[in-house]
Amino acid sequence: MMTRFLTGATRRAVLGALAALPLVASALPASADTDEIYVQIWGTTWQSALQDIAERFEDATGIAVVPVTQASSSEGLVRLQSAGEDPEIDVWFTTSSLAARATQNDDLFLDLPESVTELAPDLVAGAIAPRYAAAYFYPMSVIYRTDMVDAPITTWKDLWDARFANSLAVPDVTTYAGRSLLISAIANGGSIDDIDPGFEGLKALSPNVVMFYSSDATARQALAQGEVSTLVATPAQAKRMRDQGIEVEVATPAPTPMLFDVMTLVDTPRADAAAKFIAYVLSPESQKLISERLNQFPVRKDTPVAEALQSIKPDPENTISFDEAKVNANIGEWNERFQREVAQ
Amino acid sequence: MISRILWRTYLAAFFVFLLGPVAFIALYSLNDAVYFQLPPPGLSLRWYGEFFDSRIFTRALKNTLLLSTTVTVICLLFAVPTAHLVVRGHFRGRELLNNLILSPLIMPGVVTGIAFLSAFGVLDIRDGFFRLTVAMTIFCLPFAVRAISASYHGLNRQAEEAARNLGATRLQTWCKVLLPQLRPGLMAGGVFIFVETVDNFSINVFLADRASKTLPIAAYEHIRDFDDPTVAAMATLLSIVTIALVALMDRLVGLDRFIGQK
Amino acid sequence: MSDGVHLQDIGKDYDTVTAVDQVALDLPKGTLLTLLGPSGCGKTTVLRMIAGFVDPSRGKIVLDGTDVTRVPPEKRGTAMVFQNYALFPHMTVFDNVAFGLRLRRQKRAAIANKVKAALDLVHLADFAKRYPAELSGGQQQRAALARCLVIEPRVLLLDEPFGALDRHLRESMQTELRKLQQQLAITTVLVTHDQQEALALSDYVAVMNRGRVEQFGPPREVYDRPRSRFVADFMGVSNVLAGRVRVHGEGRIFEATGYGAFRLSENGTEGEGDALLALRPDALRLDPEGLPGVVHFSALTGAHYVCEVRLDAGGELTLNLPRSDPRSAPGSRINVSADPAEAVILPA
Amino acid sequence: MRISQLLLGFPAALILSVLFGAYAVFFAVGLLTAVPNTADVAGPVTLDNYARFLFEPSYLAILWRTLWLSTLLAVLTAVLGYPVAYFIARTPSSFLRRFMLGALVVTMLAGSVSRAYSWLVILGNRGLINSFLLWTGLTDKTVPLVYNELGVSIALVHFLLPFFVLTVFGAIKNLPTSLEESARNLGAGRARVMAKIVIPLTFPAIAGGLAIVFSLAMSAFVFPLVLGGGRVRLLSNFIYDQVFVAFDRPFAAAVSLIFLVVALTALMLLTLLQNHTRRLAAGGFGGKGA
Repeated sequence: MMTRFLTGATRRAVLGALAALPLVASALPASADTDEIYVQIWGTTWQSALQDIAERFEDATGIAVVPVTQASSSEGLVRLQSAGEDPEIDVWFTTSSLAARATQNDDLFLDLPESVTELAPDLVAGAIAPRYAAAYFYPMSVIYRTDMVDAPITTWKDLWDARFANSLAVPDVTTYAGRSLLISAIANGGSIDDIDPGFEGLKALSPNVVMFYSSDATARQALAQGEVSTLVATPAQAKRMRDQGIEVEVATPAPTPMLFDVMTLVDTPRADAAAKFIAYVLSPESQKLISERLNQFPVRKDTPVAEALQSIKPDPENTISFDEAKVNANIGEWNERFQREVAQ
Repeated sequence: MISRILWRTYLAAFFVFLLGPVAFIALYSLNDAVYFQLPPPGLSLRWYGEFFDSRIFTRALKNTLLLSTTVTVICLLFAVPTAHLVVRGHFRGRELLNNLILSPLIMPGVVTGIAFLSAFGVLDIRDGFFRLTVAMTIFCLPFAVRAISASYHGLNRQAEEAARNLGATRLQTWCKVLLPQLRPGLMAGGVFIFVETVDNFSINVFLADRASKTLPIAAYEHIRDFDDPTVAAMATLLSIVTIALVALMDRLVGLDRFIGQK
Repeated sequence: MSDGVHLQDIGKDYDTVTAVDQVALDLPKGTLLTLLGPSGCGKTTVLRMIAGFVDPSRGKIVLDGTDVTRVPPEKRGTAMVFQNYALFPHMTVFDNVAFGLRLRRQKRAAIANKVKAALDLVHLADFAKRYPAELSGGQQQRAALARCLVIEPRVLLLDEPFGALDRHLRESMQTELRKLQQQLAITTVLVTHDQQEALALSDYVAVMNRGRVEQFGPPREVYDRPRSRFVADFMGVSNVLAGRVRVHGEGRIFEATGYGAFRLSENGTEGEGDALLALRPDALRLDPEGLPGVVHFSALTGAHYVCEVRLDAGGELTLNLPRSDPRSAPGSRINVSADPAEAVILPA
Repeated sequence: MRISQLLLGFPAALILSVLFGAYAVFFAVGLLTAVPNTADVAGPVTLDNYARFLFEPSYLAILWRTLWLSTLLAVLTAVLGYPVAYFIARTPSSFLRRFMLGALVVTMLAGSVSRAYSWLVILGNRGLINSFLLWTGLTDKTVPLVYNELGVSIALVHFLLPFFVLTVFGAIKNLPTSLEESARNLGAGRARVMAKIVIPLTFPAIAGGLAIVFSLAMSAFVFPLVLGGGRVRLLSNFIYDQVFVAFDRPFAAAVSLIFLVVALTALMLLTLLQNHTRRLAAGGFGGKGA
């Protein structure tokens, strides 16, 4: 009995099925070839707004945009760097912070052509750099569930309050370019050059923190499940929560760090088409979509800000920006120190 | 009597613990909301729809099937002579060879993944599918060699002598007497390689390129980015395939007979 | 060289150990030779050398006039029944038996006929479609035999073929095998450690010890006239006494230390000096003139009692007494003498 | 014979040379330095990367933490799994045995990414466990089961159990029941038979199972990443960070080598133990070979 386990018919069926697998596989949709550009981007960002923009772009130019998703922009960068001669990515979405660092690589990145840089006067300050153009910007905000937090949050210091014991989700140092650490430094009397109070502050905050997150999705999920009541995050997250029927409020305490998510132009044979796409993202209609669908602030000065963002638009006097070069120089060390002193 | 009750309770608890997450993920995949709620607001198959509508997932599915099939075939072809050598070889260092072959089993996946990433970088090998195939073949070989060796050990060597004695050459003996008896090992090894390749994350995450992402990588990127249970639907589909494969293996070889064979 | 099996001084060394040494045997065609000996005596190695699984370190193996010493196993034309039968577990009985014929590329119809005939011969015709795991031990053994017979081998080799069978089955299988072997006149070499089996089946017996053949001859001769203490022990002689041969009157006697004197027959003994006397239990009988002693233990074995006797002189002997004889009871005083015709003198 | 062995050895030689070639390149990288903003590495050859890890107490702390947690979880897995393996091996019901083995195999083959995801929801404040605890009134506050070491450990034990049980099951199955019966017959109770007969004789398999689950726990990556809430960082995650956050592949390579040496040393100790106990166990079956 033991050995009569395959009758001829069964055997043929199994072998046939095995042989058919590659056929089935190749029958599934494959990517097309010509007039395509590849955009490496976060999946949610693509899904919320860029997908529509890309479709309009294709209608206008005939150039198809294929998304390549990245779990985080640093993972995206490593993939880009490892790909060698032809990275097969034409536009890479990343944070301005990482872009400032990565685009120093002349082999991988191109200067933006004039067709993009000439848009600078229409855009907010700092939106255009030689090698990247911001797609939108956002304040670091506090998002909280109204059913779990009774009193509104107005200052960063509120987060240290004992009423938030075991109820915060805060980005770790590698996420949002160390902004949680920098906020903590400033709220506790330090600065980017005097970072110790930042670590002291995070240590003091630690009992309130359920998770130091590195993925927006994890943080949103924790908020949705009631693991935490409050997120330190971008307004885009609030939009996604509300879309799922979860009541949240957004606060932008001062000083509010402002961040850009930017587009970089990768050195590929398709750079011309890629530059066209970057310019298209900066067009008024695209910016309007980003503001409404993604709930991030448009970089075009003339684009109206979406309804939901009106109330949280920080007063320019209350915003703060950081020297990305300093951030980049220190972030590795900050992360190790954070892991050592705060996280564990 | 009390100890008997305690013992049964323990066993039951053990299997609830074991199967809980698998069962739960199936429940989650049918949950008609982005976030899990108890009781579920309704049942739907929408996340399965999302899975098959997603270009990323269907492409990953295609990649995964192609990769698993390729790796399974290559791995078994490599494993059979290797197992023969490991079990039957007459040379010094046979035991060492066995240990070296099995060594990827104890290497942390992340280390193996980065090692291959570095090596392929030096050799300027960029093709993701090729990189995944090489890495997974090497990583899976121990499973195959182990399974086939186990079958080898269970063989009655006199049956081979009987074949020689009755007029079969070495090659004929191997094909007509040995290979058919290795089938359980080949089946089990094959199933294991297939599933391991479908499932591997920590090595493939470093080696996949844009075009060759497999399901676990797509799943990981999805859960880092999205909050919906599309991945639960994917996991449930994979579990169903796994259960079917295990059931097939049980029917063909007999699970209890195969596992733990010396 | 004539037909049959001829082993010319073959030997086998493993590293420094000599497993088989200087074995020379000539077996006429159509006869059955038993290699008999304790485990580890080299008998299986000899069998495997004939089959070609072990390369001899020395000597030549000639089968039916052909030197096959360096011929691979599949070209020797031998067929072996293995100790555990070694049936192919993934094939039916029919396929197992057909295996050798298929390798010889015989026609389908011819194969079917021959397999059927072979299965008929071993009474397995109804089991052709079964798998080995579905057969009893005796059936497996017969299937293995059929598998060998069907290819009409030059030599049939049997490695402890009855070892795994229970006693009743073993005896009937032995008879069946011997009948088949004689009917087909097939040259056969059988390995066993069971002297009963060797005696019952063989035309020739070779008793092996430590890689050497201690004695070779027809079973009766080996049984009646063991030529060494080892052979005597192995053939079931339980009384081996030390002492010396002396001329006494017209004949000779054996003076056994601690026993007394035993009369010897005229043929087979010459000279005087230290020697051993081998007496199987059947050779001893009650005799008022014999050596006195007391039965101190007895056990019924069927037809008779095996009794242990402690002689007044100190030595002990084992003898058989009829079931009906009351003197077999422990405590009985008896007198024992040996039949001179059955007393065997061995070198000291 | 020789030539055929060489031919048969070709696939193994190919595989091993690629594998160890890859490791050699990787470890050579550990002696170099990353070129900023690229994936390139450059000389001069230096041991700095090794020194940087070995002389930094907080890095070493990650190594110890990983070792300690792996040891703890391996032992816990063995304690939880062994009785189940025994039951499966000895139950008279073929259905039960096959069901349990099937459940173990299916669990073993269920993906780690999706399982981590599943635990995230099960263990959460509003997950199944906490809902149950609150409902029964066993606690009046939710118990933090996830985003901490406990959550990672629960998921890891779940991940490791099938590997251990399936490894040990074979050894118990192959142990003749007559040994246990004779011990019972000689007056030993159930527990005593377990302690004096079954466990000692299957110890080589237990050591083997421990080795497997230990090395799997040592290389845990996905579970700490997804379930740790940024608070549980094991060595694999540290290495990952060096590649993806610090973009320092040479340092990652150096740490990997150190990691590997430590893991191999630990496993070697287990193998020694296994060989030692195997001799003991083999002694128990003396004379069976004849």
